[in-house]
Amino acid sequence: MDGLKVEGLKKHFTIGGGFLGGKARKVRAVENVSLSVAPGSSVGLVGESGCGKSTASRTILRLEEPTAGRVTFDGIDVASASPAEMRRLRQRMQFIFQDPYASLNSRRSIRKTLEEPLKVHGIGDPAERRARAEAILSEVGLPRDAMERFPHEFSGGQRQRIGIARALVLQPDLVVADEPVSALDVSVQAQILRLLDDLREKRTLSFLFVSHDLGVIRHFCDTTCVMYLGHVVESGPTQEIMDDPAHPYTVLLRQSSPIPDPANRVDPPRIAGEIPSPANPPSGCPFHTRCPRAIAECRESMPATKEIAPGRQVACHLF
Amino acid sequence: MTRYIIRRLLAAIPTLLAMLTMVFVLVRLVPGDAAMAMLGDQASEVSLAALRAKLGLDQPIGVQYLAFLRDMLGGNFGVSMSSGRPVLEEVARVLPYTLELTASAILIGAIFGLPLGMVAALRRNAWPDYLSRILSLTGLSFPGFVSGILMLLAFAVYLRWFPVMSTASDNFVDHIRNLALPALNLGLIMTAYITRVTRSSMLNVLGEDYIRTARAKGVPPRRLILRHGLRNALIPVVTVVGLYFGTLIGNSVLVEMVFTRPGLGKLILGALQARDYTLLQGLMVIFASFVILVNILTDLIYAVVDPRVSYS
Amino acid sequence: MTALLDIRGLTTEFRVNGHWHAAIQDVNLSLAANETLAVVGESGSGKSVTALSALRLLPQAGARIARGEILFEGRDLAKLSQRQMAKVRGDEIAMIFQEPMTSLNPTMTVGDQIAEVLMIHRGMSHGAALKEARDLLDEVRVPDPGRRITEYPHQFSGGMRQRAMIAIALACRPKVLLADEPTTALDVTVQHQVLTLLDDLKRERGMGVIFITHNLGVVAQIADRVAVMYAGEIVETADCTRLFANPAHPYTEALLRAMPRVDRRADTLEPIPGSVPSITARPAGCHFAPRCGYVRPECGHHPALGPISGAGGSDHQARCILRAKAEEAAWTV
Amino acid sequence: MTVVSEPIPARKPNVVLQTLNRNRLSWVGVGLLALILLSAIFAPLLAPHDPLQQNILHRLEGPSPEFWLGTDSYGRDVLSRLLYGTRVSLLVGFLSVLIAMTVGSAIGIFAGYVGGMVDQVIMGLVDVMLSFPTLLLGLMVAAMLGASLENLIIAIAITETAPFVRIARAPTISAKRKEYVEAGRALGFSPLRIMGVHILPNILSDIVVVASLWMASAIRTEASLSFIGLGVQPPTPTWGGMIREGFENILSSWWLVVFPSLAILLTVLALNILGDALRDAIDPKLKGES
Repeated sequence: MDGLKVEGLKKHFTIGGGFLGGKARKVRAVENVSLSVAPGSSVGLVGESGCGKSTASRTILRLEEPTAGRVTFDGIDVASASPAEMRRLRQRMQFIFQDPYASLNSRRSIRKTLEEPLKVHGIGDPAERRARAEAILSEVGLPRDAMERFPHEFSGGQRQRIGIARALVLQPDLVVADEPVSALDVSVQAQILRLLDDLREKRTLSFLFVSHDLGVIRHFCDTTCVMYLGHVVESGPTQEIMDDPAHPYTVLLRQSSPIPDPANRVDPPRIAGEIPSPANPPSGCPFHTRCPRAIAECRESMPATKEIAPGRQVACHLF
Repeated sequence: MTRYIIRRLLAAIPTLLAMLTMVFVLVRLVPGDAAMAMLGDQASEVSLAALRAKLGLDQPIGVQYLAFLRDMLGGNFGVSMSSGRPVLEEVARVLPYTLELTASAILIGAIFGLPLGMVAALRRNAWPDYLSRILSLTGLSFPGFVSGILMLLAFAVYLRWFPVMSTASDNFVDHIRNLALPALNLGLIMTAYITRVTRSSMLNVLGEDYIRTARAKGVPPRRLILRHGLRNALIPVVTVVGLYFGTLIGNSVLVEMVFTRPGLGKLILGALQARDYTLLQGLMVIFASFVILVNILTDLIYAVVDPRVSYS
Repeated sequence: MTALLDIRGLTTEFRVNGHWHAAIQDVNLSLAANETLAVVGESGSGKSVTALSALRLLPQAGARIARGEILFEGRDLAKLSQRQMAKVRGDEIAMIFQEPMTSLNPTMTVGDQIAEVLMIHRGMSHGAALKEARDLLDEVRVPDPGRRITEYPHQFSGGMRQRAMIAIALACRPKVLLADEPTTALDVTVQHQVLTLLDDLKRERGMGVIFITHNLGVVAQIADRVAVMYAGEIVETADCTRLFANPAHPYTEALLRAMPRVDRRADTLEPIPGSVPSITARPAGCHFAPRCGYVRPECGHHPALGPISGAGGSDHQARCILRAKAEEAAWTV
Repeated sequence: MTVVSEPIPARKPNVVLQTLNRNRLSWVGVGLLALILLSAIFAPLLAPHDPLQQNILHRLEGPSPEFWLGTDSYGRDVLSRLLYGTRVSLLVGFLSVLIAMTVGSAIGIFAGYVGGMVDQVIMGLVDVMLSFPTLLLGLMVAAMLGASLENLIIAIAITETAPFVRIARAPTISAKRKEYVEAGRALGFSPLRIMGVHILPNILSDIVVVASLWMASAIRTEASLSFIGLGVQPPTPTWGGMIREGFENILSSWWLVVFPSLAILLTVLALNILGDALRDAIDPKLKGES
C-alpha cells in the first residue's frame, strides 16, 4: 500500500485547427507534475488560474488522458489500466467538484444520486444500497428527509455535502477535491472544511486537495505543491512553505495573499505583468518573465528540481 | 481579415462537395431511374436505352459520379429535357425576378422589424411589447401562400388596388405594382421574424454587464441604446437572418405561384410537372450553392460587426 | 471631517413574487475625501445593492429605493431625475465592477470607451479625448498604451481589463469611486497589483473610495474604515485597526474565526452554523440570532446600530443588544 | 462531531405551470390546440355531412344554415372537409416531428458527446442538409417518392432531422462539460448510461419545446406541399389541398380559400404560442437562479 504516485505528468491540449479554427495551437496545460500522496495524508496543489492544477487533478483520475508521465495507485498503473481495471480503480479514487450547482444532476433525486454508483458497480442488493446511502447522508450532516428531494431544493453548502456523500458512497481510499470550497461563502466554507477534516480522520482518507487559496491549503494539507504554468515549482511540508517560502513565485504568492490583520500590511515586490498563456509559455524557467530575481540563466534553461531540505524541493536556478 | 475570408471560403469546399454528392444520390434514388421517371412506365425499352445513354446512365456509377462532379463544378448544369435550353440559361432568365422579390422582402423586414423589435425590448411587458409579440407570432404562423392568398383577395380582388396576375412589363410603375403585393407579403413575414429576433437579442444585450458600465459612465439613454445596445444586438440578428434565407427562398416559390409571377419557383414547379430531372438536379445544385454563398456572406458580415471573430 | 457622500437611512426593496422585500434596510454610511471605506459581507448581505442604489443603477423594474437620502455634497441623489443622475455618474461619482471580462463593450475599442466619458462629460473632441485616454491607460500602468487604445477588450487579459475599467472610472477625476468587488475575479498576484494601484490613485487624487468585498483579508490590507453587513443591514462599523483587533458583533467575530488564515496554523477553524437567510425569510428580531452562539431571549427584538460598551473615544458601533452600552441598550421593534 | 447543515427549505412550485399562469396568452394557445385536437378526434361526430359526398345541386354555394362554411365545386361541405382535414395536418405534423426528433436527437447527442472527427463529419453533413431550403428539399423528396401520406411524413421528417441534430448537440456539449457528467465518469458510469440517463433527461425539455415550434413548421410545410399538389392526394380532404382546389375559383368563391387558410393559421399560431411560452419557461435567463 503506497498510495498515489505521479511522475512527470504531462497534458497538452490542441485548440483551434479544423477548417475555421485557424492554426492549431498546443496548450501545455500540464508540463511536469510529480507528487505522491501517502495513505491517510493530504496533499495540496496550489496555484493561480491557468497553472494547470485543475487539469492535473483531472488527468490523475483519468478524466483526461495523460499526454505523458506515470500515475500509479498502490502500484497499479492508472494510465494504462484496462476498462475493467479502471472500473475497480474508480471505486477507490473519487472526485469532489468545485461548483455545487453544476456537479449534481438536477433531474435526479438525492437517493438516486447516492445509490446509482453502488448499482453501477454491482454493490449490495436494493435494501443494502438504501441503507448505505442513508448512512452516508447522515455522515455528511444532512437529515434523512433529504433523501427524496432534488438538488434545487438545497443551498450551496448543502449541495456540496451531497457531492461529498456521492464521492464517499463507494468508500474510496483517495479523494481528489478540486476547489471544493471556493464557490462558498466564508461561513459555509468553514463548515465544509470541518466536515472534510472529520471524514478524513474517521475514514483515514487520503486527499489531493486543489485550491488557489493559501489559507485553505494551510488549514487542510500536510504537504503542499506550488504550481506555475504547468510545473510544480516548489513542494514540501505545508507549514514550512507558508512560513518560509523558497521559490520566488511562492514568495510572491504568499505575500500577495491578503491577511486579515491591518497591523500587518505587506508590500510585496511590485512586479509587472500577468501569467503568460500556457499556449505560448516563455523559454527557460516559466516564471522568469515576472521574477524579480531572474538572472540570465533563467531565460535559457528550465531549472532542475533540487532538494533544499528534507522533503522540500524547489525548481529554481537560485538554489 | 483577408486570411479569415480565405479560411471561410476554403471551409465551404467540403460542404459544396458533400452537397453535390447528396444531390447525385438523391436523383439516383428515384424509383426505377431518371429515364423511366421521365418517359413513364409505358416507354419502350429502346427509347429508355437511348435516353439512358444520353444521360450517361449506362455508365458505371463511379464514372457517372465523376462526370457529374466535373460538370457541376465547371458550371455545366446540362440541358433542360423539356425546353431543350441549357439549365443555366433557364435559371439566368428568371433569377432577377426572384432576387428582386427576396431583396425587397429583406429590406421591408429590416425597415419595420428592427425598430419594432427595439421598441418591444425597451418597453418590455408593456403594451408595445405585447402588441409586437402577438403580431410577430401571427406573422410567423402564416405559410407564405396563405398570407398571399388573403392579401390577393383583399387588395386585388376586392379593393382592386393591384393586379391579380403579374404581367411582364417594361413600364416602371407597372413593374412596382406587380412587385408590391408579393414583396409586401414576404416582407411582412420577414418583419415578423426580424422583430422577434431583434427583441430577444436586444433584451439579452440590455442585461449585459457592459450596459451597466455604460450607465455608470453617465452615457445618455439615446446613445446607450444605439451605440452600446443596438450595435451588439445586431450581431445575432445578422446571423439569424442569414440562416433564414433558405426558408425565405422556399416561401418565395409559393408566393410566385400565388401571384403567378415568373421566377425560380415557377421554374421548379414546371420542372416537377414535366419530370425534367436535369433541370431539377441543376436547380437543386444552384439553390443549395446560393444558400452556402449566403451563409459565407453572413459569416463575413458577422466578422465585420464583431471584432472578436476575425482577430482570434 | 465633513462627509463627501452621506447615505442616510437607505432602504432598497426588490419585488419577489409580487411582494416588495427590503434588500437593504436603514443603511447609514458616510465617506470623507481621501478615505477608503470597506463594506464587507457575504453573498446576500446587500453590500452590492448599497453601491448600486447610491448610483441609482438598479434595474428600473423590480427594484426601488423606498426610503432614505443619498447626500453628495449636500445634494440628495435619490431625488434627481435619471437625466440629472446621468450627469453625476462617471463625472463626480464613478463605479467599477467585479467582472472585468463582461463589463466592457466587446464591439468598441478600449480607447473609444475611455474617450467616451470625456466626450460626454467634458465635451472634448474625439481626437483630444483619445489622446487623454492614452495618458490614462499609461497612468493605470497598462504597458504600450498607444497601441492598446486601438485594441478591443477581448485582446486584454483580466487584470488589464480591470485597469481599463479603472481608467474609464477615473477619466473625469471623480470625487467618489465605488468599487464593487473589483478584484474578486482576479488571481491573488494580480489582485495585489490592482489594490496597490487603487490605493496609489486614491492618495494622488484625494478621492473617497467605497470598496465592496467579501474578503476580510483584502479589507485589512486597504481600508481606513469598515462597515460589516449581514442580511441587508450594517451590523458593525469601526476604524479598520479597531475592528480587527476588537470585533464587537458576534457575526464579525465568528467570520474572523471561520476564515482560514495563511499566516498562522489554524486548527481552530470555527464554522458558523446554517446560512445567510434569503431576502424573503429574514428573522423578525436580530437577523443573526438563529446562527449566533450568544443568543438570548432578548435577541427576539430587533437591535439598533449603536455605540458599543468600551468603545472609548472611537465611533465603534454594533447592532447587538449584548454589546451595546448599558444605558443605550435600546431596541426597535 | 459532524457539523449539521441547516434545515432544507420548502419545495419550489412547478416552473412550467407557473410560467403558463403568468403568461395568459399561453392559455389561449393551449385552449386552441385542445379544440383543434378534439375536432380531429371527433371529426365523424362533428361533421354535418360526409366530406366526400359530392352534390351537383349545391355547387359553389356560400355559407348558409345548411352549409355553414359553404360548398366547393363538387358540392362537398367545406366545414366537414375542414374537420377531417385536421386529421391529416395533425398526423403529418406530429409523426414527422416525432421521427425527426427521435433520429435527430440521437445523432445530435452522440455527435456532441463523442466529439472529435465523428462530430465534425456529422455536423458537416448537417450543414449540407441545412443548405437545402426546407420546403424545396421536402418538395424534391416528395416528388421523387411519390405523393402519399407515408411519403409526405418521411419527406418532412427528412427535412427536419438536421435541425434536431443541432438542437440536441449544443446542450449535449455544454452538459458534457458540466461537473455532474464528469462526476458520472469519475464514478465509472458507461458512456451509454451517461448519454441516456444523465444527459438526455437534462436536455429533453430543450428539445421538446423546440419540437412544438417545429411541429408548427411541419404543418406549414404539409399545407404548402398539398397546395403545390405533392401532398395527400384527392379526394382525401387536406387544408392545403382545399386551398389548391379553391384557388381556381378565388374570384367568385372566397370561402373556399379563406376558411382552410384560417384553419392552418390558427393551428400553427396555437403551436407557436405554446412553444414560445414553454421556451420562456425553461430559459434560464428568464428564470433566474437554479
